[in-house]
Amino acid sequence: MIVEDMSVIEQSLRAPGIYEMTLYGESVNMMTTPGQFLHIKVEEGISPLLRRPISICDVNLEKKELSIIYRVEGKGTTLLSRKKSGDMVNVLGPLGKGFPIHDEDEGKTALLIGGGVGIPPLYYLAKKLVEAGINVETVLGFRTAHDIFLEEEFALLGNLHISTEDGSKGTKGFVTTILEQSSFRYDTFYSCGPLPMLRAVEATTVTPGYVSLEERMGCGVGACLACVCDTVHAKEESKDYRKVCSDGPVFRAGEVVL
Amino acid sequence: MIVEDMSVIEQSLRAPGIYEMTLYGESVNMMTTPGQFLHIKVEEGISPLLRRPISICDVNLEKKELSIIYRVEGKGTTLLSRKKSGDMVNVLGPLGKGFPIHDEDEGKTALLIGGGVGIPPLYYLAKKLVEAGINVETVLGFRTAHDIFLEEEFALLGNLHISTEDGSKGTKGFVTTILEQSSFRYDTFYSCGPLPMLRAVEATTVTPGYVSLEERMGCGVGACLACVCDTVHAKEESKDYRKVCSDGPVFRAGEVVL
Amino acid sequence: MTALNVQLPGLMLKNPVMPASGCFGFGQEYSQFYDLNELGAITVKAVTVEPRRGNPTPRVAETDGGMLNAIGLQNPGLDHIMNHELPWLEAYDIPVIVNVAGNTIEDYMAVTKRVSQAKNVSAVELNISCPNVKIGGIQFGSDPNIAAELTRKVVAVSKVPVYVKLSPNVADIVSMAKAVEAAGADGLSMINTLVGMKIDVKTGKPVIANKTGGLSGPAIKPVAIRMIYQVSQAVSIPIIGMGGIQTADDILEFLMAGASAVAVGTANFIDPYACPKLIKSLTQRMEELNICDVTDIIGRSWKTCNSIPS
Amino acid sequence: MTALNVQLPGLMLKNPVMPASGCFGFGQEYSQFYDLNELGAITVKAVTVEPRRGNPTPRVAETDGGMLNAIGLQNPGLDHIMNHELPWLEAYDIPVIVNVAGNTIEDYMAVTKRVSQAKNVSAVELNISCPNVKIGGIQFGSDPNIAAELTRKVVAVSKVPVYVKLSPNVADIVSMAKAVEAAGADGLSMINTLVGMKIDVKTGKPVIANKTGGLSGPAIKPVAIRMIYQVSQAVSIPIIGMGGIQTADDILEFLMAGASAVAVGTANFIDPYACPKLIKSLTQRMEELNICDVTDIIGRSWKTCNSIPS
Ligand SMILES: Cc1cc2nc3c(=O)[nH]c(=O)nc-3n(C[C@H](O)[C@H](O)[C@H](O)COP(=O)(O)OP(=O)(O)OC[C@H]3O[C@@H](n4cnc5c(N)ncnc54)[C@H](O)[C@@H]3O)c2cc1C
Ligand SMILES: Cc1cc2nc3c(=O)[nH]c(=O)nc-3n(C[C@H](O)[C@H](O)[C@H](O)COP(=O)(O)OP(=O)(O)OC[C@H]3O[C@@H](n4cnc5c(N)ncnc54)[C@H](O)[C@@H]3O)c2cc1C
Ligand SMILES: Cc1cc2nc3c(=O)[nH]c(=O)nc-3n(C[C@H](O)[C@H](O)[C@H](O)COP(=O)(O)O)c2cc1C
Ligand SMILES: Cc1cc2nc3c(=O)[nH]c(=O)nc-3n(C[C@H](O)[C@H](O)[C@H](O)COP(=O)(O)O)c2cc1C
Ligand code: FES
Ligand code: FES
Repeated sequence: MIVEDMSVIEQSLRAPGIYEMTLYGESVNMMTTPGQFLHIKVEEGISPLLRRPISICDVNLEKKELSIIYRVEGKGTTLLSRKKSGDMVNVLGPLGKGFPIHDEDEGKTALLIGGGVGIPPLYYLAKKLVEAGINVETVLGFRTAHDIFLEEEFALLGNLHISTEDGSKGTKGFVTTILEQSSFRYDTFYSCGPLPMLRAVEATTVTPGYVSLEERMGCGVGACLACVCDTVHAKEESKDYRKVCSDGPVFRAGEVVL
Repeated sequence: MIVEDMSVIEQSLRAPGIYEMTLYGESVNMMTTPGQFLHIKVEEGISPLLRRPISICDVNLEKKELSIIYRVEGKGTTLLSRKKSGDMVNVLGPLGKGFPIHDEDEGKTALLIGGGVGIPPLYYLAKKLVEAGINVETVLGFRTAHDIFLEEEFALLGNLHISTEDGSKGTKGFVTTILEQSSFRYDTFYSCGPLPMLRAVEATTVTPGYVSLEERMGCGVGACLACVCDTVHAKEESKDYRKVCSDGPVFRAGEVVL
Repeated sequence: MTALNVQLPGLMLKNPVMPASGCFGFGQEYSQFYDLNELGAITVKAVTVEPRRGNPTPRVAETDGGMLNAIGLQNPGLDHIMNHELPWLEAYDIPVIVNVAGNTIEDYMAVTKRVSQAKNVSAVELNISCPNVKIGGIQFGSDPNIAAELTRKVVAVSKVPVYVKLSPNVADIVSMAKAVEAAGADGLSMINTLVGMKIDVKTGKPVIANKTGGLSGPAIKPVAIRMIYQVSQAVSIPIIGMGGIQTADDILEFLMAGASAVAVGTANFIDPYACPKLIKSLTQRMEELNICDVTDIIGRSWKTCNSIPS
Repeated sequence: MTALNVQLPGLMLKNPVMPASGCFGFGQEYSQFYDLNELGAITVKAVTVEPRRGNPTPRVAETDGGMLNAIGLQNPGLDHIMNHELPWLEAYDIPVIVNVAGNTIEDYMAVTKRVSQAKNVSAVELNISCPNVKIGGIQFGSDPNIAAELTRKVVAVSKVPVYVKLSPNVADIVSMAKAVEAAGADGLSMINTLVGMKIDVKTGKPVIANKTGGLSGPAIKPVAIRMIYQVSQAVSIPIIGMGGIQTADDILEFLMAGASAVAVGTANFIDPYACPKLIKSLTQRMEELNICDVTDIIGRSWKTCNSIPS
């Protein structure tokens, strides 16, 4: 992980409030593990003061380019969305431990379950899994048909199932509606999305799998202890915790309390 | 006075660290008195938090354009100097009471004495004086020949005398060196520059005149009492003070304590 | 319809937004920009018995996200204010709150007695927290017993409700608040500025002539919110909240922390239209968040029963 | 040649810049970015006798020009730190300052006694100012008598110099400082965070699970400068200054206010290279300003004799 001023190659609107940004820089070389994230200083100076964690969505090692997909939430992401081609953003990354890919799984099937802005890191994962000869089955949840992004991209990599809360596209309901209705065969699952979704996914799945968490962060590198979560074995006054930024954001399902 | 987002028409470097910026906007209509100033919010948001006072240097009423000339000092002026054509800056103005021009002075002579970034407001004044048929004699002080700006512009309006501290151009020394050496004939003087200069000018001149002051400002409109100076008659516990922002920045020579 | 009106002791506010003392003079300057009748109320600059010259300049300095000031209570004195500033404000139909300062308890009593008789003064605000004067001010603001005594004596001579403006430069703001409540204060204003300093590294000297100054602006908002959150749970008199308000969301934050109305200080300097703009965007923001009535959200952050109004 | 070295009780600092406690873990994380030997010293996270889980999340929130944290002194406990973290730091040749916390005076004594025997610990820093724990911490930090008693007892069992870290959440920082000086403190660290809060207007609830948190970052710098300016004139023990340092000019401001060295907290989160970059730009800035030796400017803002060194 390094700190680098990366240049914005392009920025585009993927869905209402959802932007995709392509960045160029040397640190892309290090971004070979899917599920890692960047800690972005959106503007120089004190406003906003802290970095913003955003997952790596895709990487082009040859072109030294990466892409992120993010939703405009508050001050930081609003300012990020105004960046134009040629602007610079200061990036600390890649951070965290990403999704493990087991080479011995060649020929087996992975189930990817993503919701909202938890979906982006699953895309680079899907590509890497396919590269490793692992079949990818993907279930993505959105609020409505309008909010859908990365649909074509995922569809190229394997079976794609989409849920929308209002039923405007795909299955009406949540990703777990799809999980419950269909009986997928898979060997490992990988999931990223809002906490209630992750909880429901852990409750629905049986095989081993991985979940990627979000937590408010300070440093992003494991020093400040802002982003901890308990392991399932943690007892009162124990030190059995994990840091989302440096031990995660990806954990084995069942390892930490969701 | 109003608040307006004015657009930057152009920006150029006039001397090392000295920029000229041309702004366009409706509020230019109100800028008919030389010596007034703008209170500029350089960036949206909290950094920098406060506005920055900068004098109006020239006005083109027809084109609704004004110009300012400023020196890069700290955060605010640094950010200002990075603005490009098409950018917007939020301007509160015109503020303050400017230099009075007495129509009955037609045919008489005004002596303008300026130092450093106190020079810009004198330029619009000089133009207005000439318009009113008043002869203009100008004495400008700079540190070195490199720092000189507005030389040609002033030269077109009347006699121009320049001093530099190192003697690299014009008279070696200060504006007061010129005032002491030459015996100017003039009916009114107008001066703007650093406080020691204004003090020296007041000590050297005999006729009535006007001085323009600088003081740290909060509101710029007379409400916060940040920018007060005492009148020469002020006594302890008295309320005899003036606000540089709204009673000034121009005062009759001898009215306030320098 | 979004209800913005709030009723506080002596103050029928059509909206909860007023300028903060010292940041709005006596109203004249900002009346050049908009009709002061748009305001919920107006708090004028501190009034002392005698005219005050205040501190030497420079009196202000900018800091990250805030500013320091050491005006030093400059004001034309009680007589002048009774004869000029207050009558000028009679043209407006808004509650006037007079900020009162002094060196001694008697000073506070003298100013309050007279200004509270002015026909357009709705409340006084005791400035027991000015960090920029040597005598009075800050001492009254950091000792609960002295603050209580001052409050009691001033309340006794006041014809209008008395608000006490608390200093944040204390270890235990709750006991200050309780002490002045017990002494008869009708309401609280909080917070005044935090004592701060800035040094010019080129000269090695403090930027402000008075050396220390009061820190205001967005930088201090978290401290204000915390103190209002704590105090509003411990007292039953209302709080006028202030400290760093710049946006409608900031106002909502103050109300949710437990303030019943808010005052806007530094923001006026940044935008002379700050107050009317805030009032307008407050309505808009309340609509977006489905808040029908400002009074519904006062103290929402700590009230256990927080039914979202519909 | 610009002299950056400063000598403080127990601490031979080759430069006056160290990370602040709680913002640098026990050094491992930032050692991935640069050689910790570049630092003047290292202050590690607070150590308590027993392991602590700290507060629930969210533990941080951003504010204008600052951040709130309520980590709650999470740490693996004295044993673990003696056996793992401190030995790991032995690989580096820099003074280690251990930040000590606890619920009782005995806790502070127990931790100090043991860590001060570790071969690479040069000083302890008593955290009597943590705003984020229910017991201990803040009480010790706001009562001069309790602070003095704690200091006295800890000094008695410590093998290394004892620095006391003062809380800014007090009315009178000078009496706190004098009390701990009289009780035998070898130095002071100031300031810890200001207690603050942020409310999410969408939910109406505090953003931080612990509700209140400690405000750090540029927003608090003026308060830190003011307190150091006041305290450094009133005591004769040295001060390690902190609170909002982001630039070399900030460091100079702290030194001129009266600090003898500085600690950098929040800035590490914004840029992991903050400390080494600051050390580098400090030299550069001193050259620009013709300051040859950092020790020349300590307290320059108030020292009457300020001959500019040449
Ligand atoms: C490991 C990780 C990966 C992420 N990847 C993505 C992604 O690929 N796309 C995407 O749209 N979002 C992602 N997020 C969420 C993203 O970090 C927040 O939406 C963003 O920080 C909001 O910043 P803001 O300034 O716009 O909002 P504000 O609400 O103004 O932010 C205020 C503060 O809260 C923090 N914050 C707010 N929401 C979150 C959140 N959900 N998680 C953590 N911190 C938060 C901010 O970082 C900031 O410090 C990720 C979060 C984490 C922890
Ligand atoms: C009425 C008036 C007219 C002015 N006209 C001009 C002009 O035409 N050209 C020009 O170059 N400069 C002019 N100045 C000075 C100019 O305002 C300052 O140089 C500028 O504010 C510095 O801002 P900064 O952020 O770059 O510096 P910083 O030092 O970072 O500013 C910090 C704070 O100090 C204030 N400040 C710093 N220097 C001054 C100063 N000399 N006077 C008032 N406030 C100051 C800033 O406004 C700000 O609030 C004028 C000042 C006044 C009062
Ligand atoms: C320039 C200035 C002058 C002030 N004068 C007074 C005053 O006379 N009386 C008073 O009670 N508070 C005074 N204050 C404090 C404000 O009323 C307010 O409490 C404080 O600034 C915090 O609010 P803000 O962050 O919105 O400015 C003054 C503040 C500023 C900035
Ligand atoms: C996340 C975080 C954790 C902290 N933990 C501690 C701690 O354990 N002990 C302590 O004395 N101070 C702690 N502090 C306070 C800092 O050491 C420092 O005093 C304060 O943050 C001000 O400096 P800054 O503005 O540079 O961050 C912590 C601060 C932060 C932001
Ligand atoms: S964000 Fe600092 S430890 Fe994870
Ligand atoms: S700057 Fe506010 S009164 Fe002049």
